[in-house]
Amino acid sequence: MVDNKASPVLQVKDLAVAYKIRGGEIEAVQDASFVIKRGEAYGIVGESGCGKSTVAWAVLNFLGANGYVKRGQIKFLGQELTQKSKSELRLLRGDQIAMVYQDPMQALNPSMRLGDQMKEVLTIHRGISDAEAEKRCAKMLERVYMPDPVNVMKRYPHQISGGQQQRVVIGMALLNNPALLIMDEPTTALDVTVEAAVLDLIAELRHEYDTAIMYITHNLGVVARVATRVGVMYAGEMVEQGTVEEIFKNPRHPYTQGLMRCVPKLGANKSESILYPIPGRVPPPGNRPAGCMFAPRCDYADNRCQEEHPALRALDNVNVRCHLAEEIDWRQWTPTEDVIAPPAVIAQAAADQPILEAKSLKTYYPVKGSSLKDVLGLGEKRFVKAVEDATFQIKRGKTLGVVGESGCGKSTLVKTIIGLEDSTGGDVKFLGFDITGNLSTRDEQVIKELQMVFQNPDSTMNPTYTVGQQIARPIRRFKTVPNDQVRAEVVNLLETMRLGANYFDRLPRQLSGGEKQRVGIARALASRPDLILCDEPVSALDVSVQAAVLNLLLEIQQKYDTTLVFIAHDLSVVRFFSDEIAVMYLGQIMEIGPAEAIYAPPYHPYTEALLSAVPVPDPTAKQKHIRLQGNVPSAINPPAGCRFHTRCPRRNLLPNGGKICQTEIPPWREPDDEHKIFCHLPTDTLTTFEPVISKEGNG
Amino acid sequence: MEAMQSGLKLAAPPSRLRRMWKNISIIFDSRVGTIGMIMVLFWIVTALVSLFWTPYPPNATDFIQNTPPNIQNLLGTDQLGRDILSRLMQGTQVILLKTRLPWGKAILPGGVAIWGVLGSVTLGAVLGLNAGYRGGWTDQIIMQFLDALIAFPVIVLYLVVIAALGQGDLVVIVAITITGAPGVARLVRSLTLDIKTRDYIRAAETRAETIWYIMFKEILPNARGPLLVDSMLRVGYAIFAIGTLGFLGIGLPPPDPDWGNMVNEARRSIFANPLAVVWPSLAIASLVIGLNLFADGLREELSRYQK
Amino acid sequence: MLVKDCMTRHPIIVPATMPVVKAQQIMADNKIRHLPVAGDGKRLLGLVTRQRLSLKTDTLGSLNLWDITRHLSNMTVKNVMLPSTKVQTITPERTIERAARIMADHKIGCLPVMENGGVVTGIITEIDLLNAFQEMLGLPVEGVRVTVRMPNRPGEFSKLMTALGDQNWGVMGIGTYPSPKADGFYDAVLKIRLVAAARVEDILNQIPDQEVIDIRNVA
Amino acid sequence: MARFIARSILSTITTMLLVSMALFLLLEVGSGDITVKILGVFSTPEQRASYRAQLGLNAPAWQRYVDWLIGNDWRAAKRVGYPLVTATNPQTDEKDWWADVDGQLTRWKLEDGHLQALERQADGSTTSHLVSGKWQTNAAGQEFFWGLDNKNNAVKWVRGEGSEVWVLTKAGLRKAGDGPQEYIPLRKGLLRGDPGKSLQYGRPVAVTLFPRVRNTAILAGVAFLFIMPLALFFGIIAGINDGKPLDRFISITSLGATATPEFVSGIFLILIFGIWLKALPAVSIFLSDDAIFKDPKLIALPILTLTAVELGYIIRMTRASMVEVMDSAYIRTAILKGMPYWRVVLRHAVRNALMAPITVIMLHVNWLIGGVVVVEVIFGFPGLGKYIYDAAIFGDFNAVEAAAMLTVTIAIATRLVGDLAYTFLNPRIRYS
Repeated sequence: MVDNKASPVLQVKDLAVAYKIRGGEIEAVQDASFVIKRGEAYGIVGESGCGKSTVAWAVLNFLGANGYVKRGQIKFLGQELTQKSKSELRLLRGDQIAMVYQDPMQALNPSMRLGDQMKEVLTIHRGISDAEAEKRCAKMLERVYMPDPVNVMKRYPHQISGGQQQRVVIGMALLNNPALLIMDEPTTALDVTVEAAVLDLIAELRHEYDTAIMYITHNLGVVARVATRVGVMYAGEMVEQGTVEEIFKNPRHPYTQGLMRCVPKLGANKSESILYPIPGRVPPPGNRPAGCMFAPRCDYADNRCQEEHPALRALDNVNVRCHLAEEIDWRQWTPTEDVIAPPAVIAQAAADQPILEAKSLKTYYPVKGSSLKDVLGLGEKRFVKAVEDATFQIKRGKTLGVVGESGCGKSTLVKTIIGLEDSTGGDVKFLGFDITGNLSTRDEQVIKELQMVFQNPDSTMNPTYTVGQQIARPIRRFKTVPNDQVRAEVVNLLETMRLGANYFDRLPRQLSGGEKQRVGIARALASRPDLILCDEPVSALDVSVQAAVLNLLLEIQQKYDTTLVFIAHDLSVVRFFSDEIAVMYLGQIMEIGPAEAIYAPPYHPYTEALLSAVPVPDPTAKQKHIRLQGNVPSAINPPAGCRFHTRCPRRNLLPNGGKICQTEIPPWREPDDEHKIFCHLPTDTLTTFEPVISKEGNG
Repeated sequence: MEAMQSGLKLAAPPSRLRRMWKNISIIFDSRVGTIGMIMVLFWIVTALVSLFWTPYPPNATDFIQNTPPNIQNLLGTDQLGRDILSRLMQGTQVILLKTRLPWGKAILPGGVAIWGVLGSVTLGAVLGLNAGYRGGWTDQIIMQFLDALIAFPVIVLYLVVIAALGQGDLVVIVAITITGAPGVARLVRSLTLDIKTRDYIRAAETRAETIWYIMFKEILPNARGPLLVDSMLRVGYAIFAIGTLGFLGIGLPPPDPDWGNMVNEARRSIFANPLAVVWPSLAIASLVIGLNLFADGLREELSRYQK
Repeated sequence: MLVKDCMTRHPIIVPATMPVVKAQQIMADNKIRHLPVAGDGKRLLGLVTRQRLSLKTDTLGSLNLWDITRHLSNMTVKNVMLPSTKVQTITPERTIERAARIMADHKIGCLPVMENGGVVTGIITEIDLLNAFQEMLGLPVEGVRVTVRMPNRPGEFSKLMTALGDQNWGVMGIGTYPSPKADGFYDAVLKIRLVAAARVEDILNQIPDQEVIDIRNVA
Repeated sequence: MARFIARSILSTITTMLLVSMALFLLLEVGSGDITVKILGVFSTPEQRASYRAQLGLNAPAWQRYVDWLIGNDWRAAKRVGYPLVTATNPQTDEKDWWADVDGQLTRWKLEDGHLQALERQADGSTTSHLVSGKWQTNAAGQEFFWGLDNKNNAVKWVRGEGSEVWVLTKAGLRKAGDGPQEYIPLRKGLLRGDPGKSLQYGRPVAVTLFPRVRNTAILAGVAFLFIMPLALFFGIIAGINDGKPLDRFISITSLGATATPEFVSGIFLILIFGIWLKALPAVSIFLSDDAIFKDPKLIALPILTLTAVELGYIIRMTRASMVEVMDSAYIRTAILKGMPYWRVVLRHAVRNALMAPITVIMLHVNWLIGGVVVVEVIFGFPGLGKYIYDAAIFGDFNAVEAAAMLTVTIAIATRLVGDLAYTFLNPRIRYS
């Protein structure tokens, strides 16, 4: 095809955005330049606080009352946007430039029918009749694969699932066939399988409508899948840009390189590969260094970097903002000394003895019905079957990873083990003690041996108390050490967490997300537990911080021989971190076994679908295309037989189109000693599945 | 605004006093709050001064009745020939500084408004914490009880309480406590419902802490910001209510002058001396507005601070 | 090939209130010759071409230099555009032949592409058509370009195809037209990939009644 | 939705019960001796005791509560042995209690040890004649008779032990012989529309209360009609201009208005309109309960006062809610969809912004009623508020209870309306 459509849709040049604050202003974005052409998807990546979203808002000139474009140009289809008046902008917004952002639930008006919200885009900009608009909206909804569009238009946002909401938002953005679509983390709040479907949709629509897409994300995997070109932002500046292949194959800027090294590759594990966190943290706006922004965290930085601010310059096919770009070869990089060396091999000593054993564990929640009968307590009692028939064991010093999409029951499983929920049935033994009851029925000794690390760094610490007080509390409570040694013990723990004694008197609000998470780990560690349950401890963290926390957890595990249960939705992280993995779907463990066995055939069909949905940070990797249809069914009334049968793409491999899956509970297939798959498909068939991800080139 | 998370890194932990001052001084960032604080401080100072000095004895009927302001009586005199300024000053005491106990001449430091609000905050906090944290039936019962209390029009409740218990400082305190508690409890409950979803509460639960520890040591301290703001507003309401009761003639008993009652008495001679009505009215309004502004400023700054 | 396949989507469009000077600049910056003028919702109001921007001296005759400058800077796109009633347009579902026909008939260089009764979704220009023409003949790929002349009667073309099919050659582009100088004959232009020119000539010349009149390697 | 409504109704019923209990406890059990107020401080303990018995105050508290709530005629009827009915007294136009003795409405009277039956004639007058054979004998050998006296009490006379009672007449306390031993002052109970007799006036509360309620309804209703549109308008205007001078002005003004107690603003308004401008009557003197219909000027100042206070509060509520909504992501979406600003405000923001204040406003009806009390007292307006106030000052607990229950009912009903409105406005609840 002749490329005659290369004229740019959006040109951003030397953009600086500042926010006025009390007593001055801060520049959130200092220097961003990029060009997006017709039909091109331009990805912007970077950690939080790098100004990615601000760039997006600046393009729309929607910076709030105190933000403004301080320098630079934003040209959209040849016209300067920064000088447009409000009414001119209004004509562009929603018509030629549309935006989709992170949380679809927040983005839709809760008290307006979806149809009305969509239609007004057309009736306002196009002035067409309501009936005509209705038809076109229905067509658009069909276009974004929304089941039953006419009915959906009559509904309210809360009545459809998150994935569907995002489809509506995307459909709404595309109604007027905009030249530019800005997407700010549109899939971050979605589950991985839903994310994959939405990303497919974006790619398809881009080809069809020639829409230029500006895609903002922190996820390297998503960028690799979605974008044709990438810009990496750091501390308000564009530090590197080029085609996605080029950037991923040969990153030139030390920051880009650092980012790549923080993310576990899917299939990598802790004994053979190492994550290298980027030291330090993103300098906040207003406190940025004079020279190269990245110099304080850069391994290569020299005097010039400290003093002279590098410009974005062309180098081969990419633009890079680094004085030393020519000299740095990222393959030659060696870690500096203070990077934690991960354990090569986990001690095998007492590995065979299970520390926690669960047999047919069940946890149900009663649900309240909404009919009058239920209010009066006459209705039949119904339950959310959050965990059904979970059987597994964990050996001392090992890590059990639990993966699954939201609502699959992984959190409930952990809560049941730790005693925040009562189990409904089954048998759990921890160190020989029965722990089927909740905390109030447990012995203090057991309580002390079971601790937990939480997901959200912002809520893991009580804002009222200092770091020291919070770590000291479990020590005092369980009398781990005599009272006069508590402080020393806390300092000791802080140092284990690489946090230093001067953190003792700090309040949580003075800590960064990663630091809070470390304190959370220290607090869990304070009672010297045998088993620590980690509920998505790194999923709210930026990649570089995530790497640091993972390394720390590994170090602790090695040092104290702690056993871990590790929940996450990021399959690469779980793969990297765990020895054994359980895959859950709708309360049921679908597949369980050693980590390497889970990520290679034979697969459970659900595991296969999950793996094929994972965004892989490698644009050259070939990934099988399996997409699950429909929504996750309700856990109140889970499908009979195999719970996955309503969405299973492999069902038709069974005779009769898999009728048996609808009626009978599947058997456990055991392709190998420790590896079990909960499926009607015989092991032989499962073994014939091809690996989901195969690599071309070096990867 | 993802770029806005500014990382405060303090070099060394500041001393306790300094930290406290830092906490207080955030109010100066808000112009509204500062104005409010000045208004409130003005009345507190007036109250303190009145303890030791008023121009004349507040109950002395030494002057010509209903004189307009002059050199001798800066704010004029009332219908009985008493000095309005002195009475106005003295009137602050019962609200802000002292409560007269029914046993002899015993006096409790802290005014009726203060004790009333303290009472409703204490009661409300205990109820709200239990309702919010325990949930289930406890919540249902407490909320039902509070709903019943809230259903009473406040003045009617005051009237009923006073009809039942008679007049007196303690009765007014009880009335303020009862009328205020449901509001506080609702506030604390909603805060508790929010705070109890936080992970640090899970952490405390996994340590098997007692329910009282969790409620009072883990949850309550994190609710103190909104609670402080709310209390501030409530002191305003209480003063408002005391004034109203005084006006209705069922407020704080004599002999101490009561602003509301001053308005009530002066209005009978409103044609002769309109200003006698204006002064105590202004006093009440300014103190209530001051507290409101202070609370508004505080709320604004606290929410900015937490962002 | 339909219009929607070779048009330029999301063309630069300008509001009617834009000063002419600015429109000129946009054309120059983006190296384009046509600017659809649209109102709210991308509804077509008119079209500005380079020609229409050229100075019409007759209206300026009576003005002095000072006035001319002012006149020019005050002039908006609205004053110079060809109003939409006179603009030839096309819809995305029409064929490109049709587009070519309209453009040739009216001697114009572009057609705004309209959808849903008046909304500009794209623009198709001579250049786009020329590109399409190249595509048809497989120009962008390397290979052997051969012109075969055949009599204008049924069955001749299929003979050619059979010959190509027998060799398992990949045809990258094909076009036929009545021979310009020989009545009763048709010329077919073929682009064949990964094959030697001599071999092609050999094979094609074996077809009865057909002759290779031109063959060359092109890149 | 069904669940929500069922819950609201259930909770409303419980709330009302709780409130009635609390009221009753506070007023009748908690308060002091009401007879002192009625009979005066110079009455003797003996007189008070006798009068207390006549008021039925000797019964246990729970019994009195039940009587008050659902009446005691059914209980008394069992004792008397005849069905008890009411008939209008042509002289007072009030209902009297009669026993229905085989179709003849009858009361009794003990005079000099002899029982007399008073029989009601069709024209409302009574005839009396002696009756005999009515006496029953109890276990202790006493002869007694349960009947109705002419003061609407079911009473128990004991033969031969005609006790002395103190009867309150217009001329004061009078001692009378042949008095009953036990009294059950007959009432239908609150739930059946009979809150009892006013202790202060001696007339049924229901009769005196009604015109007052009507007057207050007019006062509050008109005020509300002013307040709502104005408050929502200014609240929304301030909300969308968050932080700008217009917002500052509206906010500060409304704060000033809310923070000024009703009696202060009322008096200022009197000063301004009544004394300086002389435009409106400074004090509303109502010669009759119907005066407001004759001279609407009389209620201008009360309405203005109520409006001033409530307006500020609701403006502040609406403003806060509007600011929050305008800051939300879906408003951002709407703006980025290219909607004209006013369309965003009216179609997207207002509905969501009104959800929160509507419940709060409905809760605030309590305050409005409180304001009504003060306003009515200031202006001497014959309404419900003044009624409660007067009754409370006197300690007329039947009246206070009735009026208070009425205000509580209004408050709860409006809250229910608020809840339902919220449900209606918020599809999240409506469709779950």
